[in-house]
Amino acid sequence: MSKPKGATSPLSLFVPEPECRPGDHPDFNEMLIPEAGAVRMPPVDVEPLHIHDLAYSVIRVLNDGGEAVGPWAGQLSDEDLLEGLRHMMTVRAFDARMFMAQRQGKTSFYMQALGEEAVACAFRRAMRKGDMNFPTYRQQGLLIAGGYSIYTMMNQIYSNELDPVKGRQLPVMYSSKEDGYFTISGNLATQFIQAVGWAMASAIKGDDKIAAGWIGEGSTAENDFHSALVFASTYKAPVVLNVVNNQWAISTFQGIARGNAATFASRGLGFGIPSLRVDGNDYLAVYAVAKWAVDRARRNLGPTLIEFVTYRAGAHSTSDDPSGYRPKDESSTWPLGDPIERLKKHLIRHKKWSEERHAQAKAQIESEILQAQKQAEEHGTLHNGPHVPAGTMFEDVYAEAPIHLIRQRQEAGL
Amino acid sequence: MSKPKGATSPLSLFVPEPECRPGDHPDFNEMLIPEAGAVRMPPVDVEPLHIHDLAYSVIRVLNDGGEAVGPWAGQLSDEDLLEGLRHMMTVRAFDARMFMAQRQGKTSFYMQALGEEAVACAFRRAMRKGDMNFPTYRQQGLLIAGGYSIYTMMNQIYSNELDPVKGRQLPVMYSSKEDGYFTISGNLATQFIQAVGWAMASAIKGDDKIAAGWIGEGSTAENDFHSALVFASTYKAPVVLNVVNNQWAISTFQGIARGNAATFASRGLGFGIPSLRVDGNDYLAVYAVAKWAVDRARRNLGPTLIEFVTYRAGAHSTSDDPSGYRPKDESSTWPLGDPIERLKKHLIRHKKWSEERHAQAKAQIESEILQAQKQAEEHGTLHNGPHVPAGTMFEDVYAEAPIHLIRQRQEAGL
Amino acid sequence: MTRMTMIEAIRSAMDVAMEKNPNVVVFGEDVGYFGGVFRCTHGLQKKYGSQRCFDAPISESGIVGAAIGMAAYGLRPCVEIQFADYVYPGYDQLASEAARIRYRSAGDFTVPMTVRMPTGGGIFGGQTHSQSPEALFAHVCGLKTVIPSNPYDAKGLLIAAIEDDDPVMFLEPKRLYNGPFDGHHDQPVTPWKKHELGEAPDGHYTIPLGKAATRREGSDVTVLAYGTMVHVALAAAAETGIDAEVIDLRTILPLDLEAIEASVRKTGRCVIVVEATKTCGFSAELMSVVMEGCFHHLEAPVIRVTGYDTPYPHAHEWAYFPGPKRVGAALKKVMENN
Amino acid sequence: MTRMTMIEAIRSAMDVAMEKNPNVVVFGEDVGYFGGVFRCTHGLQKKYGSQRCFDAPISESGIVGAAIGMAAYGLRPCVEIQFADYVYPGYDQLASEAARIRYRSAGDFTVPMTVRMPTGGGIFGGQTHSQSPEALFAHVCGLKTVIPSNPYDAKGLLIAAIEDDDPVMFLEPKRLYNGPFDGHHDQPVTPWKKHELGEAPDGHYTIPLGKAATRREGSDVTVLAYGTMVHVALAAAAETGIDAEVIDLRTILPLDLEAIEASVRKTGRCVIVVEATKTCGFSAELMSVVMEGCFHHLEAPVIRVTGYDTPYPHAHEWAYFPGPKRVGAALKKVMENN
Ligand SMILES: Cc1ncc(C[n+]2csc(CCOP(=O)(O)OP(=O)(O)O)c2C)c(N)n1
Ligand SMILES: Cc1ncc(C[n+]2csc(CCOP(=O)(O)OP(=O)(O)O)c2C)c(N)n1
Ligand SMILES: [Mg+2]
Ligand SMILES: [Mg+2]
Repeated sequence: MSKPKGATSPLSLFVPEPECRPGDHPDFNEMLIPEAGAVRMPPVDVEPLHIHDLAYSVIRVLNDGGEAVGPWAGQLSDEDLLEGLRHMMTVRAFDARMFMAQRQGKTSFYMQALGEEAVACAFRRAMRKGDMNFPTYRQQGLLIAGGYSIYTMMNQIYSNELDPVKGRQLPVMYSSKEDGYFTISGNLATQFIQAVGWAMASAIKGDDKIAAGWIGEGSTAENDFHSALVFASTYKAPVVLNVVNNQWAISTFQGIARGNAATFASRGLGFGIPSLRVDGNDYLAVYAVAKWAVDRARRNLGPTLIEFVTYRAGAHSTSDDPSGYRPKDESSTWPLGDPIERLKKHLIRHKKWSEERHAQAKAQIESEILQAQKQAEEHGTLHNGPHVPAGTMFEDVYAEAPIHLIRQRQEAGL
Repeated sequence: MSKPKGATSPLSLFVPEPECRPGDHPDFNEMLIPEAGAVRMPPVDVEPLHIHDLAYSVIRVLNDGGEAVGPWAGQLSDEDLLEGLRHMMTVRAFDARMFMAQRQGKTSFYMQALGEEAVACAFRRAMRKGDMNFPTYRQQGLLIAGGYSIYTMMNQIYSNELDPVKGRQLPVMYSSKEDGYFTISGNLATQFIQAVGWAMASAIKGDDKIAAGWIGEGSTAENDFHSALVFASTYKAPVVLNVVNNQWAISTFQGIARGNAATFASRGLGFGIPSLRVDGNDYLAVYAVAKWAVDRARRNLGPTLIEFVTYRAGAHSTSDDPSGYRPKDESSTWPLGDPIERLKKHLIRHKKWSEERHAQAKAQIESEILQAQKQAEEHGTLHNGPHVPAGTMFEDVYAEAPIHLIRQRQEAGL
Repeated sequence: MTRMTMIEAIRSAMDVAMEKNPNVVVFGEDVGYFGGVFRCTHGLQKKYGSQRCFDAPISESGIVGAAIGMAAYGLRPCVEIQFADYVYPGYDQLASEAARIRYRSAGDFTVPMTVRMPTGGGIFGGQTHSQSPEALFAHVCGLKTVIPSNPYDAKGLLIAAIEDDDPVMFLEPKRLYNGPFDGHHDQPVTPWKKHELGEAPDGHYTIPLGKAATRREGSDVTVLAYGTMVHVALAAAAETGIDAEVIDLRTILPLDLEAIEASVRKTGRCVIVVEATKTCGFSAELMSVVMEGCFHHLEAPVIRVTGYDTPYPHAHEWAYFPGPKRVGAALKKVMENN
Repeated sequence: MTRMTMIEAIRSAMDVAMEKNPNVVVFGEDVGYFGGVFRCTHGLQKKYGSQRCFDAPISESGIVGAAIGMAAYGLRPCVEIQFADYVYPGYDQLASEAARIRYRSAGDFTVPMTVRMPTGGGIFGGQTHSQSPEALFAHVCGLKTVIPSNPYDAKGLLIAAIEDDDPVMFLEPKRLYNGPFDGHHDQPVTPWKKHELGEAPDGHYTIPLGKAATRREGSDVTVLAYGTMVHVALAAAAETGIDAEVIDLRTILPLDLEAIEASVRKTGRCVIVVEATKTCGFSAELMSVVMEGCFHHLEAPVIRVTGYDTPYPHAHEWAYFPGPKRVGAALKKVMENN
C-alpha cells in the first residue's frame, strides 16, 4: 500500500499517570475545591439539564474554621451530629481492631474505611427503615450507623459458629435484609444495577421504599455501572447511585477510570440524571446531599448520581501495601482533611463537644469493641474454629438440595 | 414494621412510550431541528467542555431549499457530491434487489439501510485506506462507497461457492480487512470496544491509521458501549465512535435506550469526549462532521462521539414487519427527509444534475446490479448451492485443527 | 384443554402465572407493546399494563441484573433474552450473582427469577441465532436449567419455573415453536395441533423441575435427549427399528439421575443426543453420570451424538445439525458393539 | 538455567516475549506501575515503557474487547484478569468474539491474544477468589486453554501461548505460585527453588500447546489431572502406595487424547482429579474421552474427584478442597473394583 497523501505525524498512546509516585512530594494544588457554602441548592424537582455545573463543583458545608455555612447547611441538630460523630468513631475503632485481628491471624482478610467514614455514616441517616442499600465492602458505616450489632459483624469476620452467613463469605461481606444491607458481592459493580432493579420493583408495587447503589470510583469503569444508569434513567427508578471516589483502586489512581473527564459525577449527565459532587469528608454536606437525593427518589422524581470526593487513607485491604505505588505522606496532605476531625472541630466550636469528651468517648467505644471482640472470639475464629458444621456448606445452594448434591454430601460424609 | 413517619405517596414505574403507535397520526413537532447552518464549527483541538451544546443541537448543512449553508458547508467538490449521490443510489438499489432475492427464497435473511444511506456513504469519504471500520449490519454503504465489489457482497449474501466467508455467516455479515471493514458480529455492540482497541494499537505502534466504531442507538444500552467510552477516554484513542440513531431498534423506540437524556450524543460528555449531533440525512453535514472527527483522531487529539440523527425507513430486517408497532406513514413524515432526495435537489439546484440524469443513473445502477446478481447466482444461492464444500466447516476454528476436530471431521466423512 | 403451539403454551404459562400472582413481571427486548420477536409475550402488556410487562433496553446484563434486584425485593421476574446466543453479556450477573445470592447470604436474600431464551438451531440462523449454551448454566451451581420439548411440558415447566424460589434458565428450542421437528428438514413438520403433546390445560398446572419423561419405552438401548433432539431420537428409533428407550430429560439441572440409571441399567446401552457442541457440553455430564451409575451394566461404550466443535455454520446447517441419520448410525453402532 | 517461582517464571515468559517481539503488549488491572497484585508483571513497565505495559480500567470486558481489537490490528496482547472469578464480565467478548473471529471471517481477521488469570483455591479466598472456570472456556470452540502446574511449564507454555495465533486462556493455579502445594495444608510447602521443575532456562523456549506430560509412570491406574491437582495426585499415589500413572494434561484444549488413551489402555483404570465443581466440569469431558477411547480396556468405573457443586466456602476451605485424602480414597476404590 502506498503511503497515503497528507500523512500526519505518528500517533502515540496516552497513558494517564498520577501527579506523584513514591519519592515524589504530593500536592493537590490542581484540585478544584470551592469554598464551603459556595454551591447553590436547587429544588429537588429541578430540570437535570439546569444543574450540570453541580457535577463539576464540590458541595461543602463545613469550612476550615469548622463553621457550617451556605444553602446546604442547617439540616441536622446537635444531637444528630453528636451521634454521627460517634458512628464515625465507632467505624474507625472497629476497623482498627479488626485490622489487628487479621494481623494476629484470627481471620484471612480485612478492609478498612479509614478516612471515608463520613460517607456511609451520614448517608445512612438520610434513609428510612425498609429502604435497601446495595453496598460495596467499604460501607460498614451503613451498618454501624444503622445500629447493627458489631458483635455480629465480628462473628462474620471470624467465620465462626455464629456467623450469620455460615462461614461462606470472606470477612466484611455482610448481609442483612432486616437492616437494609444487601449481601455484598466479591465481584465489583454487579450490585449497582441490582439496586436499580430493586428500586424498580418498589415502584412497580406502588411501595414507598427506595434503594441506594454503591460503587467505588475505580469500579465505575465496569459495565454494570452503565446498565445501572441506563435502567435508572429509562424507568426513572427511585434510586440513589453513589460513587465513592476515594482516589485509589488498589494501586490504580482515579485517572485510569476517569480518563479525560473532569469528574465521575459528570458520567450521569448524558443520562439526564441529576449529578452532584460532594465533599465526602464533610458529614454535614454528605447528609444534606444524601437527603436531597433520597427525597427526589421518594417523591418519584427519579434517580440521582452522587460523587463523594474522599480519600482512602489506609491500604486497600490487609493484602495491600500502598507504599509501593503512592507517596507515604499523600494521605496527610489530602486537602479535604479527616471527617472525624472536621466534625469534632465543628462541635467543639459550637461548645457541644470537647477534647476531653472526645478522648473519653474514644476510650469507651474502644472498650465496647474489645468487649464484643472477646465475646465473638469465644464463638470461634477462622483458623481455630468452631465454625458452623462443615456439612452446612451443602445447604442453600438451592432452596431444596437436588439429588446430586445430596449424594455429594453423603459421599463427603458431612 | 411500623409505617415510617413522613410516608410519601406510592411510587410508580415510568415506562417511556413513543408519541404514536399504529393508528395514531405521527408528528415530529417535538423534535428539535435547528436551521441548516445554525451550529458553529469549533476547531478540532477545542476543549471538550466548551462544546457541550453541540451534543444537544443538530449540525445541518443542506437547507430546505437545497442550499449548502453555514460553517460546516463547502468541503466537497461537485464531483465528490455526484459520486456520493451515486454511492447512495447504489446502496438503495442493491438493498432493494437483495431484499427481493430473500423474498424469492434465494437466501435466509436481509437487512436494508433504507433512508440512512448518507451516514455510511459520506463517512467513508472522510477515511483513508488503511483505516478500519468496526461496522454493524447496516453499514453496507461503507463497502459500496469504498468501491468494494457488489458481486462479492452478493456471493456472501447467497452463501455460495464464492462467498469469501465460506458460507459461515448470515447474509450481510461481510468481512474485508483489505477494505477496512471488520468482520461483522451478530452480537450487538461488541465491536465498539474492539474499535477502540484497534485504535490504541495503532497509537502504540506510532502508526497513522485510525479506527471508527459503529453502533445503533438501541445498542448503546449494551455494556460494551460503556467500555468503549471508558477506554477511548482514558487512552485518548484515535477513534471515531459513531451512534446511528435511526429512531428504532426492531420494535423498540429510541426512548427506551435514551431514557431521560436529551440525546445520545450527550452520553459522551461525562467522558470528556467531544460529542456532536448531526443531521444523518444530510450528506454534506455527515461528511463535514466525519472529517472533523477523523482529523481529530489523526492528529492524536483523541476520540469523538457522533450521533447521526436519521430514520430507519424500512423494516428492521426481512424477519420484521413494522406495521405492528409504528404508524405506516411515520417514515414519510420524518422531518429530515430522504438523503438521496436532498442531495439530488442540491445538485439540481446547482445545475450539476437533473431529473433526467437521475433517472438514467438509476436505471444504469439497477442494470449493473442485476448483472452482478445474475453472475453471483451462477455460483449458487443458499438453498440450491453450490456452497464451498461442507468439510470446510471444520476449518478456521483454529489456525491448525486440533486432534478432536480432525476426528470429528473424519467421523462426519467430510 | 386446548391445542396449542409451543409459543402459545409459553404465553399461556406467563398469563396464568401473572394472573395468579401480582408479583410476576415480564420484560425484555421487544417484549412489551410488540410482544416479542417470537410473539411469546403477545397480549400481556395489554392485559396486565406496562408496569408488569414492558420493553427493556438492549442490555442483557441490565435485564438480568435488574431482575435480580427485583427478585431480591420480592417480585418474581420472568425475563426474555431474545436469543440464547445473546445471554453472554448477562452471564456475569447469572454466574456471579443470581446463582450465588442465596448461598452467600445463607438464605437472607433469594432470587426467584426465570430467564427465558430461544435456543438451538435448525432455522438457518447462523452462528449467532443457533447456539445451545445450556452447559454453561449447568456448570454453575445455584442455577436450574429447563429445556422443554413440547407445548404441554413447556407450559407446565414454565409455570413451575416462575413459581420456583431459585433462578431458572428456561431454554426454548426455537425449532420446536411450531411443531415437533425431527431433523427431516426436507419433510413438512406435523403442527402441534395434531400432536398429543400439543394439548394442554388452559389453567394452572405445573410439571416438577427435575423429573424426566420416557417418550418411548424400549429394551435395546437408552437414548438420553432433551429439546429438539427428543424428536430426532424418536425418528431415529422408528427408522432403524431399534427398540430404543427415549428419555426426555426436560430439566438438566436438577437432573433425574434415578430415571437415567434405571433405564441404562435395564438396557445396558446408551446413546446421548445433544445439539450443543461436543467438548465439555452437557453430553459429557450425561456420559459421566452413566459411567458412575451404570458401568457394570454397560455392554458397549456410550456414544455421544452432538453438534461438532465448530461455530454453527449458516450454509451447512444440515451437515452440522445432529439429525436422525447420525443418531440412527449411533444406535446401530451401539447395538453392534458387545 | 535459573531456579524460579511460578511468578518469576511467568514474568520471565512475558519479558522474553516482549523482548523478542515488539508487538507483544501487556495490560490489565494494577499491572502497570505496581506490577500486578501477584507481582507477575513487576518491572515490565519500567523496562518496556508505559505504551507496552500499562494499567487498565477495572473492566474485564473492556480489557478483553480492547485486546481483541489490538490483536486484529496485528499486536499480540497478553492481558491479565486479576482473578479467574472476575473473567465473567469479559465472557461475551471471549465466547462471542475472540473465539469466533477467525471462523466467521474465514481467516481474514485473527485474534492472537493471551488472557492470563490466577485460578483455583487453597488460599482462603472465599467464593470469589477460588474459582476454576476452565470448563467454561473448554466448551467454547475457538479458544485454547492452558493450565500449568510448575514454573518450567508455566514459562514455556506462556511463551507458546503468546506466540500462538489463536486466543489462549492461560490459567495460573495461584496456590502453586510459590511452591508445589499438594493439599497438605498443615505441612510446609517445598519452595520451587528446591523442586526440579522450578528450574527453567533464562531465555526463550516453548512447550507445545496440546501435549501432556507424565509426572509419574505407573501400571495400576491412570490419574488425569492438571494444575494444583497434579501435586495432590502425586501425594495421594505416594501415600497409598498405589502404582499410579499421573498425567499432567497441561493444556485442556487442545487435549492430548493420544496420551490419555495410551495410558488408560495400559492401566485399565482411571481416576480424574479436577479442582473445579463437578457437574459439567472438565472432569466430565475427561470421563467422556476415556469412555469413548478406552471402554473395552476399563476394569472399573472411572472415578471423578472434584470440587463439590457448591460455591467455594471460606471457612470450610479444607473440607471443600479435593485433597490427597479424597484422591487416595478414589485410588483405593478404583483398585478394588473389578
Ligand atoms: C469484577 C472484579 N474485578 C476485579 C476485582 C478485584 N478488585 C477488588 S477491589 C478492586 C479495586 C476497586 O477500587 P474502587 O472501585 O475504587 O473501590 P475502593 O477499593 O477504592 O473502595 C479490584 C480491582 C473484583 N473484586 N471484581
Ligand atoms: C447482544 C444482542 N442482543 C440482542 C440482539 C437482537 N437484535 C438484533 S438487532 C436488534 C436491534 C438493534 O437496534 P439498533 O441498535 O438501534 O440498530 P438498528 O437495527 O436500528 O440499526 C436486536 C435487539 C443481538 N443481535 N445481539
Ligand atoms: Mg477507590
Ligand atoms: Mg436503531
